[in-house]
Amino acid sequence: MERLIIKSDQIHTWLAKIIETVPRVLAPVKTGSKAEFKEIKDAGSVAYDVITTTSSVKASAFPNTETLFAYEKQGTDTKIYDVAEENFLDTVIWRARPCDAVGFGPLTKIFNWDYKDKLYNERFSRLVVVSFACDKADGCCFCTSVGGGPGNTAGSDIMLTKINDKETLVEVLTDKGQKLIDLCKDCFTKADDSIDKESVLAKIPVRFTREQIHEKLAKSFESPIWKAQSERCLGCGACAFVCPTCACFDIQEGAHGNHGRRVRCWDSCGFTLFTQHTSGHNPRPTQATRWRQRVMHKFSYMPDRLDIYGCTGCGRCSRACPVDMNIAEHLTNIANNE
Amino acid sequence: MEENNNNIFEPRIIAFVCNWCTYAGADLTGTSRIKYATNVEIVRFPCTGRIDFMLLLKAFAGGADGIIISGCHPNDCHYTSGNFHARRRWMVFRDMLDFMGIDIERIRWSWVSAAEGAKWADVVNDTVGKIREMGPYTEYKKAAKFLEEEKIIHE
Amino acid sequence: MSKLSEKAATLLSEGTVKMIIGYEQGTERPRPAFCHKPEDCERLIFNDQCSNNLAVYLTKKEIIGEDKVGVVGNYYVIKTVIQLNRENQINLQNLVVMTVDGDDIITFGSIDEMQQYVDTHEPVPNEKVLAVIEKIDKMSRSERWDYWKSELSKCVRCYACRAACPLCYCNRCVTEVNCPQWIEPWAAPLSNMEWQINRVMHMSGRCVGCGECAAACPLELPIGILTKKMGMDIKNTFGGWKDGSVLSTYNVNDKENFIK
Amino acid sequence: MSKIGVFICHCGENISATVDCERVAKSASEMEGVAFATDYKYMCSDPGQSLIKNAIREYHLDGVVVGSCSPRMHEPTFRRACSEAGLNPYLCEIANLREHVSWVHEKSEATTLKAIDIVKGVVEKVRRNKPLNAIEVPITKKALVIGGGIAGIQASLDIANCGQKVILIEKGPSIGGHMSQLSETFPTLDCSQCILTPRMVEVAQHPNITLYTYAELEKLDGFIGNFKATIRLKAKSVDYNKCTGCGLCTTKCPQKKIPSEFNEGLGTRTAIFTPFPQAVPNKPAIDKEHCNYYQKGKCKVCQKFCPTGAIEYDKPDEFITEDIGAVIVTTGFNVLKTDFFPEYGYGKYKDVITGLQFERLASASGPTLGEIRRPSDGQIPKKIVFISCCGSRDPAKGIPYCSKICCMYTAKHAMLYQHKVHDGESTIFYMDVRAGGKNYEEFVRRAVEEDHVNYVRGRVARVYEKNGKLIVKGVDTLLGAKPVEIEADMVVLATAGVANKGAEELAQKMHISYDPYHFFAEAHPKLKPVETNTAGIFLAGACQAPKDIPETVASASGAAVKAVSLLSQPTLVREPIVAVVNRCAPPMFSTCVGCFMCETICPYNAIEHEEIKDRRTGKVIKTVAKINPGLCQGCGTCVSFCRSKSIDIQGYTNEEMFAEVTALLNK
Repeated sequence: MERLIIKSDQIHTWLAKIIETVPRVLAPVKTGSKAEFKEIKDAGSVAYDVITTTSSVKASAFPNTETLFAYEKQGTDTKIYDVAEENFLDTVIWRARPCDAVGFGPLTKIFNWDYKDKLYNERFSRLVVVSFACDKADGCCFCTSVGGGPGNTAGSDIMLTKINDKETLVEVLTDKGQKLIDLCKDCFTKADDSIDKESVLAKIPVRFTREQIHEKLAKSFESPIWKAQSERCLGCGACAFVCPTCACFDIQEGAHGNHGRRVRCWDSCGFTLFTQHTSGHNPRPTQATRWRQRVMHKFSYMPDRLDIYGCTGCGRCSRACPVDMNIAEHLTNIANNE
Repeated sequence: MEENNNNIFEPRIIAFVCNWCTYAGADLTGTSRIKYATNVEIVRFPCTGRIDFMLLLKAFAGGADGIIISGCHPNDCHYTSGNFHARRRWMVFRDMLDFMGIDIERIRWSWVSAAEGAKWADVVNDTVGKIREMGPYTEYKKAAKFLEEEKIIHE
Repeated sequence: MSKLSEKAATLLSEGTVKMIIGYEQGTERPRPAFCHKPEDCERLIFNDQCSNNLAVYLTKKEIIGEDKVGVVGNYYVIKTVIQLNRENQINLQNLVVMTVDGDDIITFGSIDEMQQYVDTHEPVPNEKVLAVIEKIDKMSRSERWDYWKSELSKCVRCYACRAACPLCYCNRCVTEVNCPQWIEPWAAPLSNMEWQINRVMHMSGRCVGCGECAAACPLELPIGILTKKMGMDIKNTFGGWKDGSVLSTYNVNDKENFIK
Repeated sequence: MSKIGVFICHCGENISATVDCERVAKSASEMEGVAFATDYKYMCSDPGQSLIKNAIREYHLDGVVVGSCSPRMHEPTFRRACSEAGLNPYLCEIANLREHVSWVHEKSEATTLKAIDIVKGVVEKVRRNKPLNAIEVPITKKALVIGGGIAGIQASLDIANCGQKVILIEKGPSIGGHMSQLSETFPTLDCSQCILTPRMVEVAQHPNITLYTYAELEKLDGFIGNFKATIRLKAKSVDYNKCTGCGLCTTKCPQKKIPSEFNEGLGTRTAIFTPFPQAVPNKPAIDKEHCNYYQKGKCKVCQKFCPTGAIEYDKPDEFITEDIGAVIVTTGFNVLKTDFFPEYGYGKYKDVITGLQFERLASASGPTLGEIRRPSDGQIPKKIVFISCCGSRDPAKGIPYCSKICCMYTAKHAMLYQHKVHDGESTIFYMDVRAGGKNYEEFVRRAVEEDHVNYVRGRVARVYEKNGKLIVKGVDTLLGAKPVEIEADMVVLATAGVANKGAEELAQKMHISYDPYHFFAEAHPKLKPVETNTAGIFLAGACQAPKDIPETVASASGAAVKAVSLLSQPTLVREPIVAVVNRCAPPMFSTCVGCFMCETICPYNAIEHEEIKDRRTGKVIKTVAKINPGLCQGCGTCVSFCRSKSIDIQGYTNEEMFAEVTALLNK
């Protein structure tokens, strides 16, 4: 791992070079009062002043809607067309947050649990994540409570930390990251060992620990807390759709006469229909049980089965929720629940 | 079949008609041997009230360049009020489509009675002519074929 | 303890209702609150920021159960209760509907009283929404198409708009019907538009105009514009509507200049 | 995987002349789910139907598509054939390749491609069709006949004589209709009243017939076998239970100069009146518009003189509702008045009269007791001109059709005139003489040859008055358009037969269709001449189009048989094209949320509330909509209105229609 310094005004030059070289660069772009990751063609269009985007960057490896294969019926035969992964674009994710980058960890584990998901892996292998450490946080941020932090480098290929107005620390974390540095070698100088990244990072209090939650959940399945917390939950899929680690999907058929496509699209455990059986039975019949599933999945089932927690503390679900289901608040309550 | 040998655009038009008036009217066009353009294919419904607005959108999505909706004249509905309810539905629907930039000029609304065989031929020819002038409804078809836009499939 | 909290606590302690649905302070703005015990009521607040349409909970059996509940809602909650009652979705016997007007807590004794309140307390229209509608109206048709196609292409189909709408109470939404698949269930420009067209058509004449669909959208898509515009069109075309749905009624003299 | 059979009919050459039927069949055989496809010259013929039946058995078909003429033509034929081969008839559908393709397009590639597309659409629909079973509903064994003219009388008697109950309503004070006004009838010259009045009396006395005069249909709800008729009994101001029909009141009434409708304005009547001596019922009613009491508040002479105290003023109209199984509409027609004709003096010349007025002059019971006298001065006209086709066959007048009866009655009028005025001279201006009918042509020849009626082929341009004579100016086209001018004493116009005033409203009340001239429309001009498009409602007589008496009576008997054949069935078997609210597994039971906004949509009040209860506790879990299949007529408006798609309509389901529409467009 190499520590470099880039002059703040050189960042633009470097990014411009990246845009010129890499087929696709995704970065936060302003949309109204918020921001979203979008493909940029101009280094000037990046929204640096937002804490996070509304949606996570997971769609770059796990699109909202993606074709699994196409088919065409020809008489009694059916011809199958597979997805041509070689057409997937090499992509730089610019100005991800540490909580975005770390989200690819759980996602990758989910998609390689037993079946190795080729499409996800192919897309993911083409990603280079350039994160920016956080100097600001809002009331929804709680990365420090789930093992992350504003300067956490896990999952990033490069991490930038603005040390002062003039200088930015560049931590080159992987070979992929190094290749981006090589595009514009002149922009970088060696960083002094004395530069203290921690001092410029946002201060985010630790409210609980993942282990605490994990432990509490083991005996909370029948707790009334689920009903109490979920009463206001409307059962929409906003939290799951903006989440960097939610990976539930539905498989659908786009059939048009003799041809069609099989499609994978996002789904949410918050929807009533998610577990509805054809028989009419629904094993998670109420929003309370669905809310419990969401928390249990991220803080109990995933660590047990995949050895990783399903939450990065980005707080996106809290921001997106129409009725302010603040997950940090709820988790704190769970941690303190007797 | 979007273009014939003479490179004239041949629009595809779906007609949604009620069984009692316009379908019978179109039958009369046939029995009267009045000729009209081949571009329109008729789907029979019991009543204009039965025509789901989503079917119109599905027709466009499926590649229709134009749509004809026709039923009984006011007060002539076989079921008394199906056409009145349909008319209201279309009023709201048209406003909404127009606001969203969907081309309502491509939808022809008409009342054709069982006695108006000649009118049916006129409605068809007139609509075909108009849609031919407007050209294919490319933008809608393109939006419908969102998945196919991605060139990620190999054989 | 505020007057509101006191009133709510009294209703609970006297056993008049088993639950009070109101507002409490949330992370950044007020959010729905559910009080089961008198002491819960201390949290209750009521101010201009209280925008959630609490009527959305009144059709959820798992929330309101079989018992009598109280709701302290804003103008739109009252308006929605009237509409829900028209649509046979609530049992007024099991409902205490309240609002706060200045220092007073108003308890409605009947639908008529609610109607009277609604008729006399109409909030000022949202200028921003009107301005966007005006802007879109001035566009050419293809500009409008491009605008909506680009806006609605962002939709991820989380259905927060549907979930937040108190009148989207269907057990099964049209988007969940798959025989036939009226609307493709994955996020795509056209199916997103079709979903919104369906939403608007289904709301026509019923929408109370609370704007919660738009407020709920995590992506801030201008979907509230669609329902608002529909409401305006209906008012222009039919001169307002009293009995709930314009689409389940008709007038022999409805204008039909578009039918040739 | 479905096994659909596709059968493409050439219809002789009607389809195959422009559509390549063989190719359509070949394309169909390649469509998904099609197990068998063929083409044949006449699919509706016996061998054609056998072909279908055999294919159903041989290929175990589970659906049939016939590409042929319109389903309105042979759908029942082919469905029956399928049924005979053991296939549910509703799994058979028609692709309309004749009326919608071959007859409207030239022979071309596009025409054949369109035929293939239409077949594909229907195949996709049939693949999703479900077997349906006919619905049985009870029948109210009672017919309603509207209109008490000869058609209504004949229909009522025929039904009543079959042992079924009849309610006959007549808007005027007596039954009898136009026939009771006629003098003598062609071609036999027997007295109209003599043959009619016994029938009128029979109606009044028949135990199976309930007669309401002065009564109109207010509302008709329900459907075949189960109508509910609301009848307005207009106040007669006379209590018929007390009135003996002595007629004293009519002699005492001070209002004596009211133009008599029965006499077509050529005579007068009183305000309390019986329209004519043989009226049935032979009891008077008060015409409020002319009654002194009703107009000025005093008089009450009739009440004073009435020996039984039957006069009852200020009684409001009454409404009764009757359950009805079948309806026969026999509301008749009218003739244009002379004022419709500016060229003949806008009705201002008193001696220019209509044929119907001439009937009254020629009638022994008429104002002149059968003597032909001019309305103006009572003189016997020595020269009389009859003008046929007044209005009729004149698109410029808005009446392009032939009124059918005028040629015959004009010949009759001229004959009657010649028989009564031996030194008279009669001339008939005609366009063509249409005397099709038994003994009709002979009758006209008799007028010419035996009674020396002068027939002039040509139209009359003008009639005007000069020195007390009516100058009739016309041309004789058989003499090379030679101008003809006749100084006549009287002119009789054979004015066009037109629909009754208010026919349109009545049709709308009953939901039956009418033609551009407001005559009621039959379901099929040849094969269903007495049926309407609304099941259970039949037509007879001149409310359909002008008809003569034999034709009217024949159609009345025809309609009566239709009604009786309906009423004599134990139950009615109906097409199962009805809406259905879905049911699904608990805990949802139905996707219907019970908003009941569909209730106001339904024109037939077919949507009911159904409480779904817990089986053990009996507690209501959910209230959902339910369609009464007896009331539902299958319009499907509720289906496309329902937001959650919880209602569907059998035979036109969402899945079927969706598949058909998308299949037309899909490759």
